[in-house]
Amino acid sequence: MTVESTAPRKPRRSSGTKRTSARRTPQQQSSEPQLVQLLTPEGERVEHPEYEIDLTPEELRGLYRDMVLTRRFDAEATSLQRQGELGLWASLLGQEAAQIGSGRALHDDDYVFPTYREHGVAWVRGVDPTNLLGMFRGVNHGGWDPGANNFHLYTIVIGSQTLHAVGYAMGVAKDGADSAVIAYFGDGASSQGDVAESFTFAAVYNAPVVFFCQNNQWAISEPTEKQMRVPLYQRAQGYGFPGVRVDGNDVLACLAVTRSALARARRGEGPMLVEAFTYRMGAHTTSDDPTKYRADEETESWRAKDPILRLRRLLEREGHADEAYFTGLEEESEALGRRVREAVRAMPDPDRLAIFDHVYADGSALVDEERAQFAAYQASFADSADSAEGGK
Amino acid sequence: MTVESTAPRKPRRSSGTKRTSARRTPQQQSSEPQLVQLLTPEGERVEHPEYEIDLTPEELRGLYRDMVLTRRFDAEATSLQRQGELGLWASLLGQEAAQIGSGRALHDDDYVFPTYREHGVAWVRGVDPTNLLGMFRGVNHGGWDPGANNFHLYTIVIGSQTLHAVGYAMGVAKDGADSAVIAYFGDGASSQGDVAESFTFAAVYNAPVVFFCQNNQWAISEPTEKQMRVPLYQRAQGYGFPGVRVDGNDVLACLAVTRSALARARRGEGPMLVEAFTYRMGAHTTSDDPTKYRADEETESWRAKDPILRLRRLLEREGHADEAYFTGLEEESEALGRRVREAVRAMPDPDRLAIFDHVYADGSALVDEERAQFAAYQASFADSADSAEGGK
Amino acid sequence: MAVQKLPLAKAINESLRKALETDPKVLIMGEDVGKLGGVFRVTDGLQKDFGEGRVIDTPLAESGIVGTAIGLALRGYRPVVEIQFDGFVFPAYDQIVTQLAKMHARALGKIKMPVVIRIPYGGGIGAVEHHSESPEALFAHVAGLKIVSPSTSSDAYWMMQQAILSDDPVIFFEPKRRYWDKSEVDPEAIPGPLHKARVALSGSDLTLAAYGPMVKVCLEAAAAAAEEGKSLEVLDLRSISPIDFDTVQTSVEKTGRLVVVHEAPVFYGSGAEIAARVTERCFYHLEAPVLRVGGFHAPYPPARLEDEYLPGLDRVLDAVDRSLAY
Amino acid sequence: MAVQKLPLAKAINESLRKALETDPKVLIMGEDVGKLGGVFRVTDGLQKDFGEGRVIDTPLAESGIVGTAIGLALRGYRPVVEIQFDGFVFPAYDQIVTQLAKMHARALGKIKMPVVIRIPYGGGIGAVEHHSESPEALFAHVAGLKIVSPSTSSDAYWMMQQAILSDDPVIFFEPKRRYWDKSEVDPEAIPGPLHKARVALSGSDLTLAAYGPMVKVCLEAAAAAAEEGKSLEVLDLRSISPIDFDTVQTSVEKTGRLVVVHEAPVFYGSGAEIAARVTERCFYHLEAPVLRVGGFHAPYPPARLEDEYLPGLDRVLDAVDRSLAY
Ligand SMILES: Cc1ncc(C[n+]2csc(CCOP(=O)(O)OP(=O)(O)O)c2C)c(N)n1
Ligand SMILES: Cc1ncc(C[n+]2csc(CCOP(=O)(O)OP(=O)(O)O)c2C)c(N)n1
Ligand SMILES: [Mg+2]
Ligand SMILES: [Mg+2]
Repeated sequence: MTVESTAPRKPRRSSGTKRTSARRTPQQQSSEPQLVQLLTPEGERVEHPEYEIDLTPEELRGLYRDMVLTRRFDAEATSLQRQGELGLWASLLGQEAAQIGSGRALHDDDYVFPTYREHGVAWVRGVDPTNLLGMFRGVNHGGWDPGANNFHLYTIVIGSQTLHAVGYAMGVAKDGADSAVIAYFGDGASSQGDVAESFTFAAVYNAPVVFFCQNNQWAISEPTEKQMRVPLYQRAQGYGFPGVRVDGNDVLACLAVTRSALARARRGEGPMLVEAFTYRMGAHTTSDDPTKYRADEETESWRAKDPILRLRRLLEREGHADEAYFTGLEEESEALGRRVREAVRAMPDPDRLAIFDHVYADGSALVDEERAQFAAYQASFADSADSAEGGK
Repeated sequence: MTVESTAPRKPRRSSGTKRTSARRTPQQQSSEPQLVQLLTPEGERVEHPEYEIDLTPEELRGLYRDMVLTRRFDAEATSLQRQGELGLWASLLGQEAAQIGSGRALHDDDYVFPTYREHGVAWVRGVDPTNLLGMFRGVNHGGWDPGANNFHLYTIVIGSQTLHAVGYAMGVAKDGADSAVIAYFGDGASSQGDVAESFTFAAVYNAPVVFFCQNNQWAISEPTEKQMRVPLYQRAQGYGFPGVRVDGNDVLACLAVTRSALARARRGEGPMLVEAFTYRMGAHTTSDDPTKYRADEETESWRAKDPILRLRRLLEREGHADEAYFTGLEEESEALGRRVREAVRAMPDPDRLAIFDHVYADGSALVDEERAQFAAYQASFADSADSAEGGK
Repeated sequence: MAVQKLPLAKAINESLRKALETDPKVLIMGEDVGKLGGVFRVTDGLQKDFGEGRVIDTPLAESGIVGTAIGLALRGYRPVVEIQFDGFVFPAYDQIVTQLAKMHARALGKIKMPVVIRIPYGGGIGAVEHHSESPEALFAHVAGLKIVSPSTSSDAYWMMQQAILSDDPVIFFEPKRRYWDKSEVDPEAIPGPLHKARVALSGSDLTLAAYGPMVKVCLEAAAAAAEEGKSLEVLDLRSISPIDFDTVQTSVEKTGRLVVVHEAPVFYGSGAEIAARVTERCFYHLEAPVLRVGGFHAPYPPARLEDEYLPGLDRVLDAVDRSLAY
Repeated sequence: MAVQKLPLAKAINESLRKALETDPKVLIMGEDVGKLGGVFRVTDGLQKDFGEGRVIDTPLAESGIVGTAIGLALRGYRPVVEIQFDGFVFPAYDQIVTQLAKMHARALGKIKMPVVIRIPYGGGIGAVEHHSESPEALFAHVAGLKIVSPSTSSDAYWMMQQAILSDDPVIFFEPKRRYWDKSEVDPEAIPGPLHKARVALSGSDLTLAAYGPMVKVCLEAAAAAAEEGKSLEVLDLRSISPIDFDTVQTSVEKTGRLVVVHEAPVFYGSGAEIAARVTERCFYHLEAPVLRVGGFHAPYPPARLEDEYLPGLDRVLDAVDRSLAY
């Protein structure tokens, strides 16, 4: 079934350019677009003419487990930040369905280009969650091996990874390989020139790439009206490939639509844009204070569409999981939390001389010289090495 | 009347990413889109349901005169380049209708942001053609007063002026002024991130700007298939404003469509994209050799759609101009050519110390110091000042 | 506003407020500058008081922000643009160096570009990648831009006033780890010229030259050195392009020794230009080569290494010792 | 290919051809590099011989070109990217400095970025704005990039081979006004290291250091000076990041005097880094401050002024005289 958006927003006035009263007010944005949904907030399965999904109870439980564990991991990271173990955390709370659904659509040989918030995708790719925390703790800038799980490093400069994804997909096509690439980005990122250029390159080279936008309604404090006037998925068409909006809180729909888009890419039919309509339930990061800019009611209204709750309702209604299952999962969650907590606390600070590592693959006389000077400088403090402090 | 494109192109294969044979070939580009035409290549008036134009014979002759004089000026510049008077020239040959039609749609208080090829627009804005030649002769980088004719300097870095246009239009809206802005750019430019960002900003702020793309089929040696897979005008919709393709060799249609788009912007209804479907009849610039990359037949087929010829046919058919008129215009053209030739030859080289002028509006101790040093250095050659040569 | 002690961030906020009050053409633009007041709250409360037409939340696109600011300047506005962090200015680099910097010259003076680009810069706040960089040299090499960086609240306030009044584009590098440092601002003061250096501390044995976040470190180093009987002069350069070489020269002619300190990597950094030019101007006065203390030729490291990477008291004193040893 | 005299542009063409032949992972990408062979014909004939899958005409978007090249490198390709002119690299600046330069370090070495960015640079060809710039210092300040510039056909050929073989990103600045200068290329030669400077002319009174287009000017200046009995040593630095300071130091310890020459503006230019570091290394050997000859702090001027703007024979000799006068 194609339903009206589950997320009608209060209209906001566009800022900055109020016209004189003689002018007509801007045309209203076209009425809320249709979005693909296969599971309602109440946990009921619905049909869609184009997208369908047929999952075993085990697979359904698998999606549920992924979402629950991801949320648990995310909560642990948030609390580790509060405890000072992490410098920062970017929570995915509310976006579990978009990430688990799209992530579970991937084949092993597909390649993922995430932003900095795709902890759920990392999870389904098999990246050890602890690895994700290094950069937030400040011990590295990422540093996991992207090739190990076909999961690229987190990219912070908004939008730049979409071009890497397209280039990678061009390479996949050149190799004649039967895989696809997925590029994650946000509603805010859609304004970056790099994202537009990635659409152009993908279209021109017919690259096997799926652009997966998690429209979580906010780019830090800016609502989507500050980035676009019409729903983002419509942008694809103007570049010559299809776009679709999916209920981003519906893990089944996200899985079905992404699967279909990836299959299309693998068949050589080129790129596709998937806009997952979802919501950032928490702060932008632990540094952010959303009470400055958004209303509690909005957040509350989205709580009713919680992605985990609706799948739980389905599992319960269809009898795919019993109390023992949920309790067991609860325990598994807590164990994961503990494991992550312990692993983070045990994470050593990097060696000071690591500053000079990996600047170049082929080495550099300059880096060698600076490293040697710095080592000598440090050594000059002899036993009292700790007195070489910073400048704060 | 809405007609099929006057310019069916031979399909070209997208390059670089041939897929394995197991893959389906890319979907064919949707069939050639409709384009607004009001005057056929044979010089016959046709009707269009949305766009109409009613011009007096004098106005029609005015458009004709603009196009003829622009072409004459352009030819003179090309030959001045051959004679070594100019370092380079970017000819507008073939694009006269797109430029004169859109240019004549402007009000005095509208503002123009050109690329480097809008000599026809400059003409209708009243910029002295000689002024355009300074940068091609190498005596300045533009240097006319943009405010004098609301015609900004030529911009060479592809696409950047579209953002300036949107910013200017945001200012117009802020002022509550009843004017509009037009941003010219090319088919190649459409791939630049800046152009996409200008679409986003224009949409979000509902800025009174018309994006006028002269799709002349080529970006130096690259055909439009290297920039896009579907007609460009369709891109606007995905950003939330309308786009239309117009026969760029039809001065009446270009005038009518641009007028309508500007009026819309002035009414506060926001941006619009006009794609003028035209052809670069000459080389990219005098440095270019199009025989390396395109077929004569293509150029020939476009010659039949010449923008000037078709308006002449209309004038003749409808008896709006007689032989005496055409002869008089011929003489006026020659006079313009002479005047430009003489003016260019008389253009003095700038003073050497002009290097240091206008680096800053508020001055700079550094520039002052370098200027003084350079002047002293020059003076050290005493009377033999000419011996201070360059490094070639 | 009365004479008062203000955090540096608040001093900028007050300066922006004054500019918005004084000149209706002044605009604030950037990501999250509106309701949120910017991620460092530097524009806090301004949208509330001056409206969405003056304090503009922009799309997330730095090239678009600077490009439209250029257009607004052409229309007679005076945009003050915020780039959220140092590491995010690069998407706007093309608009800054090929358009903003050159427009005035391209038009033979017929166009002016009164655009201020505010960039919180530098490290020391334990941030993730791209949030701690010092890219000033990448702009200072480009003619047509003026580059400044205040180190005190008073300078932050007054230099921002002057930057907004300037008809040239000014890149205003704000030392983000000093945002919370309080010092006195006198809104009735008569400020000196924008591009003039300041003798922050008089001394006779050696000159330390710095700007922005490193001025404080240099003053601390001077205090430590004083305890060992060494008299260091500390210059707060304030302007990175142009540089007030006259003031540096005067100081170096007195002390005979110069150490330049900045957070940015030493290689091709501002210290190179200062060393080269001062050596030329003061060749016979220098008792030692100009020494440079700064970042390494390496990406800014993860937060847990930044105290090693950033020039601190000891690294400055080490250079002082090396210079004095000549 | 036999030993032969080739124009510098053709030497690069032959080098690219060899790389395409040797390694199926090598790709050429850029605007108009295909049928046209690039606006300077450096890629002439390559698409014809290697196909559209290896020699790729890209959309007109520099950030897109470099960004997709990064992705291709992640997939195991070795893209050689052409930026059409110096002044058009800036839209790609963000991808170059925040992604390309840092990816290897970000991944703790688990990713390599064998991407070459070719940029025809510098003036002297009478071009319009943005076609004559020398932006090398704007890249050299950034760790993670290697920057080179050949001055002879042989170096053009061999340095391109080495750049393509390098697992680090290399920005290859091609001295466009020397494209048509012929000199000998031996395809069987064994080249020295990519980042080593070359003594182009031995001398004893003063060292001239240059790279790319200015090497020729320095050699001419040395010839002119020789007629006046002055013996100048000319160094072709070849590498702009890193810089082979050992070779410069050796030379300056011998001559006691150094003049650095480049087209780029002097202010914050590569001459600053060289002057600063050489002064530190050779403090007691220098008879005069390191002098710099280069562009002014002004936009590159219109073509009719470029002979004034560009450092020529006389400006180099003027600096030589000033240095010798110390
Ligand atoms: C080029 C760039 N500009 C600014 C920022 C600062 N910044 C980090 S996240 C963010 C908002 C991103 O919003 P969106 O794309 O919607 O992703 P979300 O955070 O909602 O997942 C901004 C402005 C950045 N990281 N990169
Ligand atoms: C940023 C940038 N990249 C490359 C160039 C070199 N260049 C000049 S014109 C041109 C092609 C432009 O094509 P199009 O936009 O279609 O305009 P046209 O020349 O056809 O009018 C190119 C690549 C440039 N000027 N700016
Ligand atoms: Mg978002
Ligand atoms: Mg074109």
